[in-house]
Amino acid sequence: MDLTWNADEDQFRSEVRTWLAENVPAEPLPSGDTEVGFRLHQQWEKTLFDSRYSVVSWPEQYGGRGASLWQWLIFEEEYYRAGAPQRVSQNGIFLLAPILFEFGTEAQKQRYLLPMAEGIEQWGQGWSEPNAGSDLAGIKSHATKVDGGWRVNGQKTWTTRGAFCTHLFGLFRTDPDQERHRGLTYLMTPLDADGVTVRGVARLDGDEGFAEVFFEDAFVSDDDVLGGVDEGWAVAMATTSSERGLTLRSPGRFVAAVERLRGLAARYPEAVDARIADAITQAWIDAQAYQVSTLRTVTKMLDGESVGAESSLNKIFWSEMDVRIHEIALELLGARGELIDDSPDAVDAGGWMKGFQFALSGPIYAGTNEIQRNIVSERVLGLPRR
Amino acid sequence: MDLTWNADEDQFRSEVRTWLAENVPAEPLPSGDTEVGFRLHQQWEKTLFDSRYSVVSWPEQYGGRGASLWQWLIFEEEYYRAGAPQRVSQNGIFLLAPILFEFGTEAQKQRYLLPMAEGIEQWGQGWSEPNAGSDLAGIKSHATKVDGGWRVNGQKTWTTRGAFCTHLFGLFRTDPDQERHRGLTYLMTPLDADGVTVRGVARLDGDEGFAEVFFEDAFVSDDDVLGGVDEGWAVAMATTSSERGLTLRSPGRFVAAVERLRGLAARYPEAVDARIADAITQAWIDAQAYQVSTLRTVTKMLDGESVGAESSLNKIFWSEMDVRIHEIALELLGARGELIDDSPDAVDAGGWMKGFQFALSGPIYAGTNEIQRNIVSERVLGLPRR
Amino acid sequence: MRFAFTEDQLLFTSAVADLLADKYPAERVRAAWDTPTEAPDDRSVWQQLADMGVVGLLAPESTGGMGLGALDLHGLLVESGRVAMTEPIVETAAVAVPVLAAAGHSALASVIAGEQTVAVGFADDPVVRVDTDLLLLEHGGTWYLAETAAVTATPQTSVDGSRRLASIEWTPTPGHALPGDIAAARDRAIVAQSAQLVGLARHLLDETVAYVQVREQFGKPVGAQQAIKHKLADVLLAVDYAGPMVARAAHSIDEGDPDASVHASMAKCSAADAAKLAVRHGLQSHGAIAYTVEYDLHMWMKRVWALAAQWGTSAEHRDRVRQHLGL
Amino acid sequence: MRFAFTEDQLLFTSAVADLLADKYPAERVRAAWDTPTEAPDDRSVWQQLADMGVVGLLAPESTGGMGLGALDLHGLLVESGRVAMTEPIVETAAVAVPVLAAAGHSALASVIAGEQTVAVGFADDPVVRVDTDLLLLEHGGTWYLAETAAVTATPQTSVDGSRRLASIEWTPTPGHALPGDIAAARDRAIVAQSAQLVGLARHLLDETVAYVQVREQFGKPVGAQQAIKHKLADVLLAVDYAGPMVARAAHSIDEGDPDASVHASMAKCSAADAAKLAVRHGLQSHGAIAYTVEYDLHMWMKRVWALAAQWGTSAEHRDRVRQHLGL
Repeated sequence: MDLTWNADEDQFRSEVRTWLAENVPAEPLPSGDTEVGFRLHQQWEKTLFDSRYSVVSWPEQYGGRGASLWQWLIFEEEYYRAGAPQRVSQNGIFLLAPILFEFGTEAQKQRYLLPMAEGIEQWGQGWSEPNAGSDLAGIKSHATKVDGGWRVNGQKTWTTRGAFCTHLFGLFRTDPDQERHRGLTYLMTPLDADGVTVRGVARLDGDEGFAEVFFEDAFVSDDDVLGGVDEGWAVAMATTSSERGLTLRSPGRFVAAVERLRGLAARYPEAVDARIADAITQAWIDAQAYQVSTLRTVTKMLDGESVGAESSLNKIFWSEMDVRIHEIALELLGARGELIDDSPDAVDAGGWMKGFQFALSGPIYAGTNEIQRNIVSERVLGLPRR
Repeated sequence: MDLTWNADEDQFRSEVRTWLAENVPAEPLPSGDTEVGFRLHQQWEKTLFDSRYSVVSWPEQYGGRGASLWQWLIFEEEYYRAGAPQRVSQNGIFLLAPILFEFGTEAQKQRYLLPMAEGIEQWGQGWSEPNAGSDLAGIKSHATKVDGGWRVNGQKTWTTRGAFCTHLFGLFRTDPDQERHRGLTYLMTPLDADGVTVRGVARLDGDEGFAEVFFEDAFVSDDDVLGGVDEGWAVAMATTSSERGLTLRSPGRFVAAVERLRGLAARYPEAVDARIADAITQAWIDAQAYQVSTLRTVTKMLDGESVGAESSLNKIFWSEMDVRIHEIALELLGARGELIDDSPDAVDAGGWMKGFQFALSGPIYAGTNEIQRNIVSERVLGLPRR
Repeated sequence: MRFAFTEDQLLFTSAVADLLADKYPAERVRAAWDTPTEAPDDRSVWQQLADMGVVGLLAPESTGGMGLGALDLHGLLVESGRVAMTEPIVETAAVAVPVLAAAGHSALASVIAGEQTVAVGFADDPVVRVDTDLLLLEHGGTWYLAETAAVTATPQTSVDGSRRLASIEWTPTPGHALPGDIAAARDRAIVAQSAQLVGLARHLLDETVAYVQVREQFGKPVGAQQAIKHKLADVLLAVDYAGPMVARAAHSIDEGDPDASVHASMAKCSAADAAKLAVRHGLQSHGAIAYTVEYDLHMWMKRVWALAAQWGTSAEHRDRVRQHLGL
Repeated sequence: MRFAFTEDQLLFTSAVADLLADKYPAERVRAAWDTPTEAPDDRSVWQQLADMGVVGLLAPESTGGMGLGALDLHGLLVESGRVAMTEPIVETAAVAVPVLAAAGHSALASVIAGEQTVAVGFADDPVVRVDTDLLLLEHGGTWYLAETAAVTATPQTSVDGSRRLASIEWTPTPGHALPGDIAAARDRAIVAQSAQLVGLARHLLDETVAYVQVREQFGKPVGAQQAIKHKLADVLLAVDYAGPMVARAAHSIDEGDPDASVHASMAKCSAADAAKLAVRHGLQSHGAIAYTVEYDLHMWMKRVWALAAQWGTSAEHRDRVRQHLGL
């Protein structure tokens, strides 16, 4: 066991910290899930890219630095510590890119990775459908083989920031005779293609970034099939494992959130009774536990061990911790907590209520926590499926 | 709404309180789930009976006072407030007797109720079997028709205080061709009959009162069939509804437990921080909620409405409240909490740890709380069974 | 001893429920969100409630009211919560009307008649609803009545966009002072707010049950999943035990029970906690659809978040009970 | 940066696990319950652990120990918890041995050799284990070593009947005083106890999983019920996140990390809470059978209840962290 950073890592942290201190906008950007905020965030992605901080762990040829997983963790810690903007590119860089690296053709990598790293092309996730939420196998959108590609029909929904994205990746049924998990293919498609209609749907927290995407005889080229035809399930499972696991929610995010909570408590000491102090302490312990556990997980990954179903444990842990952190803040704020946005009396511009609402999506998206607990109990503990 | 007691009820309460003050043993009796304690509790049941306090709500001819449900609630409140002994007769008087009143023949009532009220005949519950716990329909013990009665074979288990009881009631399969809920018959049998063997099993909390009961060609008379042959399921459901609902766990019990907890906090103020004070407050609120809710339930019953599946809500509420009350006490006691029995340094003779262990059986017996939540969601909320 | 509503109470509640089922669909709540700068101008429902006697229910008959009590109002407030009624029924009917009546104030008649509404504010919390005609404002332990248009209001935005809030500046003048028991008014508000929260929770539970009965995943209704069943059973448990606590507190207010304040606090934390649980499990059981503003449920959820913290959070009320217990 | 055990650590842990799997069946724990007046007389397992170097692991090699650290001991203690080992390995190996070694005390050799065991007590808590040969007792900030037979002991009964407790009376004499850092010893104890709790929790989870896989109700294994699955997933979650916290705290002790005490406190509350959850859900998932003393599980459950409150409860440790955070 060695829980120290080496000189290179310290140096990397120092560079990142300095760069962030100089570049993170002094005023928080408007939410990236609004039209105006999205464009500002896209500019921020470009700023990151220009200093090769948008995808530090990618190979240099695609705009990265070939950073180690440890350096990535350090980058994330510093990024959240600095209160830097949300990553509107995250669906692309954290969910699609690992799949492209693993399953993509050389041509696909050449075509898609750099514009993604630069933030020019923004990717939406096309998993859910009106009748397929956590149950991805219930997907009904279908693609029929035509010359040189596929004709796609159907509807995707709950596509985060879909209203502002340029592209979409997701699963489509290519063999209707096969049941559930079979006969699905992973496709990538531009959203401005003929036959594709995007309809924005406003979210709970007031942001309009959700979208429904309708396909009516839209054409997708054979070049945009990711992985094998009818083999989309395995490809998708690799994605959801990333989403549930390490990459989407780095410990730095929650460590930073708890630090903000401590700061809130320090600013409103009269609102901090012993119960709230105890709750904040437990939240801090939880964030520490998540951080320490991540060190273990990264070590395992570097040792070549697979993480697999354990990523479901991660997803349950961080998503429920995130809800608790925000619940504590709202408890502390009391009646002030309902004030949001431009309210003169809103604390932190209503960010805690906004963050609470966002946190509530954590136990739902990327497979509900009920599904994750099924996965943990069946695949890790070995309990019977039925 | 009228939340006052009338003069008769006040008078009744005053009589009960006076009688208890004069008669409740100054020193707590040893646990009624031990051999020696059971005999002392049986004597206490006789003391109660002699003053017509053992079964206040029964008709006078069976040793009761014909007390109203309100008076019964008052009696229970005073009984627990006085710290009076546990009711070792409870399986008979609270579970079997309501069934005898509803389904019993005149001869059965004449035969069984008075010795039960007097505490001379003690009844064990014969529900669970090695492969039928919360799933009563899985019962395998069977009774075959013979001249004048039934020949019984099989095994019952987890019979509380079964090692000291004189009789047992329970379900036996009388028509092996019928599946699950059908073909069961409710039988009553003395435990000293030929072919009946009782084996004591010590419980978690150290008391030896659990028993396994083995039947090998034991004879049960036709006179001891309660309700119709093959109709035992409906009869049993009436029993478990009593057990889950009102009669077994009166609010007075939990109000008294929270008051003891307040007393503990008052004796150890240095161990009471703000969190524990808050937790005790919540427990007190819960006990109040249970009490107020019971007033509503009793009013409904007196209005002739059925309580039904809602009794499952009661069972969940009181059993989980009881665990919390004891968890708080043990939290307060810290390292002292592990000391029990005759330990010179044990607080309240280790009663909180003992009570905690007993409380943990609450979410298990009379149908686990998982089953109760199924019942609530399916029968009250109307969610689909599968 | 009898814990049940009277036939009159049940009939009145049922009449109000019928009216609201008819006249207060979710679109009406949505409309209140969509006109963010002024109060909803359709007062017909409020007028009908006033005509039925709901608004003046707590005022003596001699002043044009119904001379009834908090327990009579209880069921009506639960129904107002069930439909997420936006109008200030708690503030006007449960708080202001008895204050105006006790003070013999001339505004009472028009308030009871449904012509004017009243919001309530305290000096230690400058944020009040301003989508009313009048403001009943506490200052230094005394009530003052002001016209809303006459105070300097700085708009504040609530997560619950259907209620217009503002921080206000005003100068109390003796001419606007009203005699009245602040603490008693606060207890009435707490219990009334609790009743609304019970109604909000019931609606959230009912809607969630209805949704999971039909929404299918993995080849069966979501509501057949034991994890969902047990979550919703827990919501029912919380709501089912909170309801009687609130009714009891209303009764204690009517009876002048010396513990009425403690009962009110228990009512509030029970109802607020039940409602928050109904939101949490309701959202989780729905999944992503409840995360959109096109789906109506969000208006109920946000109302719960806002109201659960009004008139004292659960923690504050538990603390009041703690003090009563001497802990 | 590397968060993993070394091959040596894993091999040593595996060797101890093998020994205990062979020599420490549940019957051995039961035997400790069944001889309530004296310590278990079969010291062969203890002797073998001593022979392997486990007992003297933290003593310098120059004194006959292995010169290893808290992290090397960690895995062995987890295994001792998994089998609910009754012997005072935490007190002897993790607490007393380094104190005796640092003090150059003559008893060290026989303790390392497995000939004598040591329990530990503090002046502010007169109840200590007395099923040992020696007692390391704190008084006024100084350690004293006494022979157990030489103190006046009043037996106390624990819910965990396998450990013999007593309140003791004794007079500290300068001749028995030992130099030594009390706070550091306490941190070692806290982390060692946490490791045992992790082991206890893992065993409870493993046994419960095994039981619900075969126990059938309603025509299918109990473990196929989603409510049971999710309870056990929650136990795994708690144990899986507690384990690294305990290992990290052991590492911090070895490294002399200035935050070692805070890490120890976090380890203890995480491990104790995980173990208590494993008891609660383990018992509930088993049902009535785990409520009997014929079934072995109760010995693990009671050990958890006892040890979770030793060396500070979760609340006390969270409070230590709270102070560190300046909250």
